[in-house]
Amino acid sequence: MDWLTPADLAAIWLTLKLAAVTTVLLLVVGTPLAWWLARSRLRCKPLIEALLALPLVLPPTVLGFYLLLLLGANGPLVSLFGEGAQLAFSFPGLVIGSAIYSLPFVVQPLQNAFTAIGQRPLEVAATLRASPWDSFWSVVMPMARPGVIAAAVLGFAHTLGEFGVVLMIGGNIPGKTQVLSIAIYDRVEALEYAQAHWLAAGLLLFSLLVLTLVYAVNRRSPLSVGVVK
Amino acid sequence: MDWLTPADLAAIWLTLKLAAVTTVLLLVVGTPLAWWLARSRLRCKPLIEALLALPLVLPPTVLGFYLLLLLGANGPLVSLFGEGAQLAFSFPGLVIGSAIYSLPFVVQPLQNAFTAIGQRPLEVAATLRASPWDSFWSVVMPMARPGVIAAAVLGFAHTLGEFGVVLMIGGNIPGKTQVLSIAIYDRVEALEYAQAHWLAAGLLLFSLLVLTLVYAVNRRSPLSVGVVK
Amino acid sequence: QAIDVAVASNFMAAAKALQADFEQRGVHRINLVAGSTGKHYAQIINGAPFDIFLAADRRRPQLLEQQGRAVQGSRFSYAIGQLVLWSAAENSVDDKGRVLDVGEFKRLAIANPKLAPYGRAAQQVLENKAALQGEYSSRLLRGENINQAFQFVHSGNAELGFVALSQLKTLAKNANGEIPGSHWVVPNDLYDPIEQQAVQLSDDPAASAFLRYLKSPAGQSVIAKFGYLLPVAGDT
Amino acid sequence: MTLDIKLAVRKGQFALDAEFVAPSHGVSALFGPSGCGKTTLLRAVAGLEPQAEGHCQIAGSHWQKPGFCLHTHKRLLGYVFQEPSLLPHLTVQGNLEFGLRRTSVDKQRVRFDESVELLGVEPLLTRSVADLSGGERQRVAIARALLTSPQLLLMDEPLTALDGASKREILPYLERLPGELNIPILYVSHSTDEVARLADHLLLMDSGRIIASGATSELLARIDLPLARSADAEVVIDAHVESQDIEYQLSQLAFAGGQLNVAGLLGGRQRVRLRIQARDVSIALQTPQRTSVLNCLRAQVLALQPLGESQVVVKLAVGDTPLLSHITRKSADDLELKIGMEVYAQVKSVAVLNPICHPEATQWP
Amino acid sequence: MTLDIKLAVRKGQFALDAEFVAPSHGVSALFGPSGCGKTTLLRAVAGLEPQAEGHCQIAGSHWQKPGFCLHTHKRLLGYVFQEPSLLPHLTVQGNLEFGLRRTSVDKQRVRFDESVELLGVEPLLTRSVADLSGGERQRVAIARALLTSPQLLLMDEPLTALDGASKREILPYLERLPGELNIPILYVSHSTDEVARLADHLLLMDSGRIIASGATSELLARIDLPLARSADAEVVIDAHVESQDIEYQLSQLAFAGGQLNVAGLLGGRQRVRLRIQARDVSIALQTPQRTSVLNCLRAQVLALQPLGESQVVVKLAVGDTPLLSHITRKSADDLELKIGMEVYAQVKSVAVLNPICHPEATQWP
Ligand SMILES: Nc1ncnc2c1ncn2[C@@H]1O[C@H](COP(=O)(O)OP(=O)(O)OP(=O)(O)O)[C@@H](O)[C@H]1O
Ligand SMILES: Nc1ncnc2c1ncn2[C@@H]1O[C@H](COP(=O)(O)OP(=O)(O)OP(=O)(O)O)[C@@H](O)[C@H]1O
Ligand SMILES: [Mg+2]
Ligand SMILES: [Mg+2]
Repeated sequence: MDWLTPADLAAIWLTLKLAAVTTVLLLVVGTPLAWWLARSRLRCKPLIEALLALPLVLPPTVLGFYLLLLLGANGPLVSLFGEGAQLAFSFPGLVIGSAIYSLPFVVQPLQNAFTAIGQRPLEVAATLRASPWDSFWSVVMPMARPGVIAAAVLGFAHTLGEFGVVLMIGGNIPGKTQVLSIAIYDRVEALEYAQAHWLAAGLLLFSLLVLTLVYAVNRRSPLSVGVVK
Repeated sequence: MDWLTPADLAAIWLTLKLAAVTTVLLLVVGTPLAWWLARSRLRCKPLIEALLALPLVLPPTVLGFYLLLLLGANGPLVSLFGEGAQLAFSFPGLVIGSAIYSLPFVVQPLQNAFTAIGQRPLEVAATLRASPWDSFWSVVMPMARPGVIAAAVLGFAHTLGEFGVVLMIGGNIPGKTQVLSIAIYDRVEALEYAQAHWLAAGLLLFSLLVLTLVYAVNRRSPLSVGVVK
Repeated sequence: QAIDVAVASNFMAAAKALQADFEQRGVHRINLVAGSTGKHYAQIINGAPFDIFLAADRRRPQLLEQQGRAVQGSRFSYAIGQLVLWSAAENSVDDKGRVLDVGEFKRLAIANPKLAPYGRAAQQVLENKAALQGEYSSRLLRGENINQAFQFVHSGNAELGFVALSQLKTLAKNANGEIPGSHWVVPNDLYDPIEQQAVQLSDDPAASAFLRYLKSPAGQSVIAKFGYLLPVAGDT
Repeated sequence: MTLDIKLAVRKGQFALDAEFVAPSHGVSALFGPSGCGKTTLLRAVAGLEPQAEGHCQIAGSHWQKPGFCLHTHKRLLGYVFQEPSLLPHLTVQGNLEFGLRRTSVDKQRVRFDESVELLGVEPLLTRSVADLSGGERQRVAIARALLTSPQLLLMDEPLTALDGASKREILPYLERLPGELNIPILYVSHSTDEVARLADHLLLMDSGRIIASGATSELLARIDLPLARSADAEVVIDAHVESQDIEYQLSQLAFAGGQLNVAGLLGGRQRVRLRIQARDVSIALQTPQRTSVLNCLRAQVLALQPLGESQVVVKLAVGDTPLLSHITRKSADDLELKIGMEVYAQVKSVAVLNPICHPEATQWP
Repeated sequence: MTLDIKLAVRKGQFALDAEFVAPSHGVSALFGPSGCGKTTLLRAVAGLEPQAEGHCQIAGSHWQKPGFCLHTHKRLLGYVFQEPSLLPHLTVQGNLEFGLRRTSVDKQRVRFDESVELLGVEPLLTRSVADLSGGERQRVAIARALLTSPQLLLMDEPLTALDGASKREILPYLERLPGELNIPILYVSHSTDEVARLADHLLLMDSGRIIASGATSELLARIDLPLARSADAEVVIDAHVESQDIEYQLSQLAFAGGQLNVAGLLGGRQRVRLRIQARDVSIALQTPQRTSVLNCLRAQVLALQPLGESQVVVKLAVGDTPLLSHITRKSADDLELKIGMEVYAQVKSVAVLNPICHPEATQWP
């Protein structure tokens, strides 16, 4: 296939890596955040929840533009911490950008899942000697599994597909910051429709496979005999 | 403010209309879909769930491109139903595009909320003479409220911010299909940064206000004495 | 009733000036629709209600004409873009472009060569500096279009960038009344001309009127003010 | 007019296969060990087990027959679930009104105020159901089911979380219900006390099947069934008030076969139900003198059966009325009890189960 | 070494303000009407009411004192919630092992196999908790709490959903527990039967306060408290086995003040607890002849109090041991009962509450 150029392959690899790393990062950051939101009784909670949804409201390219100003060579980070802190045009920069943009899609399902669990299972776990940390892993997370799956899927898929932010703070450097979505987009813009179709079809098929698998596994009986510890 | 041109005002109005109509449409379409997904025991359910997440995977512009092929002058709809069926470059077209792109964000929280309710409240409602339809409105929806709110917020915010799809099938025609996000984007592109900043700040502030309100209202005691009927 | 003019993003600033001038002269009103040329092309094919297409290249208008989507014989070049190597810093770019040979920069912004004519032109310039070719590719920031390439340089994220002269013209002048930073207007023989063509899409009289205005000396002088070269008359 | 039910349903390893006919008025108690299928049966009757097969005919109207199955919300039933299942998004009042509003006014036969007061949920009306105590929840669930004025009431251990006093308040109300509403109640209970008090009809269940079905008084006295052999063995006797002793506040009751004295003044000629526990009946060969035991009845030994190592179940007949007595084997031997022998049954304690007068019931607990 | 507890917490309108000292071994029963705060008290002791103030000292170790509050998971307790709260994402076995795995091996003093078998949850181990019947859930919850080998066991009406037979199997096991593990149990129950059988110490609650606290035998016999006036009034007596009658399978028991015969052979000199219900005690002025009543004790009338219109509560002393009798006012007058009078207490039924022998307990229900 003459259209799967080395640059395309690099883009595919980078995309998968970006989506995976972003999803993991989002789960790592989003989980405690969602947990805190689910349990907090602070009066300013609605404000924080609203703030978290804000990245959605800006067009990705515009958001990317502001992130570029923030993370770029003249940004406050660089002036504070020096050259090394310039995250734009690097993989970490891409991850941060994607993560900020997809954060709400991860936090919301998690928060709702955590809220739905209620107090009782945690109380039960505490009477069975499980520390809060322990309960979180052995009770909260397993019980919130549908929410965790939804969060991961939305975060992953959204990172696969979105490129406005990535383009802006990544600079579309082939092999370094060019992701698959931009590659497909370029094909469409360049009127190379056949190649765009192939790439898009490939991406869709792959995603369909992965997502179907995830959902199918998720569906399996949620019971486990053993208990993490 | 010389930067709030009539075209900007038209864009703001169109954006709000689009976001509102899309959100309503998504809730109307997404709710039965999510309900069906939450209750169905079909073996192919994971596949359908994966299919629903697919719009996310494609870059919005590319998705918009395919929608353009579908809804445009040469699309199957036009060949089937004639000129009148060309939805591209019209408000209904925008709505369809935005809706397809944001569908997963609406269906997922709803589905999880519905699943979390379980069977018992419905059984209880049935023994209290509530038909399935009645129970759905008087039991399921109130109990799923956090999920419904999350769905609406994600759908609304995402429609406000996303423009790839809208740009492609709408055509960015000022006063007709130009939405605010594109207007901001154009400002950034045209190096009119000050105006872009103002518009973006306005959008953010407005969204912050609306979202904070929604979350604050949602937080109020979920109890109601009366019952819908 | 205003007519809709699809304008390549890079030409928007000039288009706005043209619009103001045009509307002031006559009764017709026009609506500018900014966008990338590839997108506009796809939209026109699929029924977008544009009356005029001001493209960033000659290929897309040509295609439209071949496909019968354009008014036959309406196609013409309205401007020729000039490529500039620009840095936001003073004394960074010399007036011979030797900075490229030395290669002492971390990032160079260009528009995507596949999509944007300015990008392709920049690519050609770089290919002429064949010695540095391999090294460059990992230092190239590629904006989706020339505007993004400009943003990379303007925000200081790229030391250098190939941008359009028309963009520099819109910048606020520095204290000396000159273009801020340092730049090198790339000689025309280093790249194929960036010929921007227009084509009429509907037979709305206002469309014909605007295209006539575009070809008129009045229109041409506005275009020239924005740093474009003017096409040789009759060249299509 | 009866409840004619035959329902089968499989749930994993467990198979329910229940068939019985019960009267279409009064309380039919469902009695059986944990896990025998009582809840499953109730759910199947309510139409909550979609897999259930068979038929279910309630007082002439078919709820289910092969090829036809009425949806639960069209079955005019009230269901008190085993775990009080209040709707968490509504207040107590919202829960109570949920069913009430869906019952057309002309069919409402249970008064809101009355049932709310009787079940003691009045002070809770504006409360969130999440804050209620276990007993409070159970009372709200009962009131909610009653307020739909059902044609059949299904109650799955509705009184377990209640203290003695609450039970003694609510039981008489439940007792009156089937009469007033003229509806049958299917009542699951582990308490022989509740069964004896409420049930006209008894359904014994084991391993998913109905192993015996019949009038409560009959089944209680059958010594081939486990009931008579349990520690709580008892008989119930229907009687009527014959006369009263106002000074000592006693009533003389007549039943088929004799007379009994009970504490308290009961209305003249009123029909009452009495419960006599097997352990409260002792046997003597001659009329005892000077004892606080008020009741001493001539009886005939109908059957004797050993109970464990050291005890004997004696079935007596006082006229036509059967009586059970658990005595030690030593006593049985001392008295040389034999079938057909004439003896005196000394009855230490008679419980009047009717709603109007509960001599045993004091305020608390 | 005691449980020394004083805890106050407000929940909306309700205020708990409970203070008591209970022995740090054996069962302390918490008894009171629905909504009086029993569950809230248990939760506060478990550290599940973060607002609770006061102190809570369990057998010498401080769980809570002003300015200090141990987190629940560090309090070595077992809690059986009022609504069996199994973890829905685990199987039965997963639930049982949840606490077990978090208890260090050297502290495990309850054998998995034994408790699983005794509570009859063995066949359920691989099942999902959602499919369990009400009684099955309750049994799993009890087993789960026991398997953490706690230092204090909190049980909130743990046996309500169980049938008589299951109860009679589980109760003896629970009875033995405090002795074997040497731990105290705080046990909420509405059943006087359970209380009498299990509780060494009784805590009476009303409206958020402890209104009386003391040894069960003492509190049961106090006729100023509501217990003695309830229909289930009873006393418990500690006794030991004196001799046996092998032919008739009887045991003679000695207690402070006399002797009683009970059915069944009890081990020699074994200590047993007996329950005598007030309604099973009748009063005679002379030794009765030829009756199946085995036990007839010399007693003195300690107090008389009317109970409703027609009954009288009589408190008797058999030696040092108090006994209650509910008799009709007529009998009291006939016998001319007066305080200080010598009478015979005829005891129709004595329940031996100890685990080893339950003459009353038959297999089912
Ligand atoms: N989905 C299922 N899979 C396997 N077994 C099940 C399932 N659902 C119920 N059972 C079993 O069916 C039996 C009957 O359950 P049911 O709830 O009807 O009992 P019950 O008589 O109400 O008992 P209890 O008095 O304890 O409430 C139980 O042993 C239960 O474990
Ligand atoms: N958040 C709250 N707001 C107001 N009242 C509350 C709240 N939580 C509990 N209560 C009330 O506190 C009282 C004590 O509740 P608790 O659960 O301790 O009762 P209980 O003695 O266990 O009763 P039961 O025997 O019915 O289980 C109840 O009347 C209950 O309604
Ligand atoms: Mg049950
Ligand atoms: Mg309670």
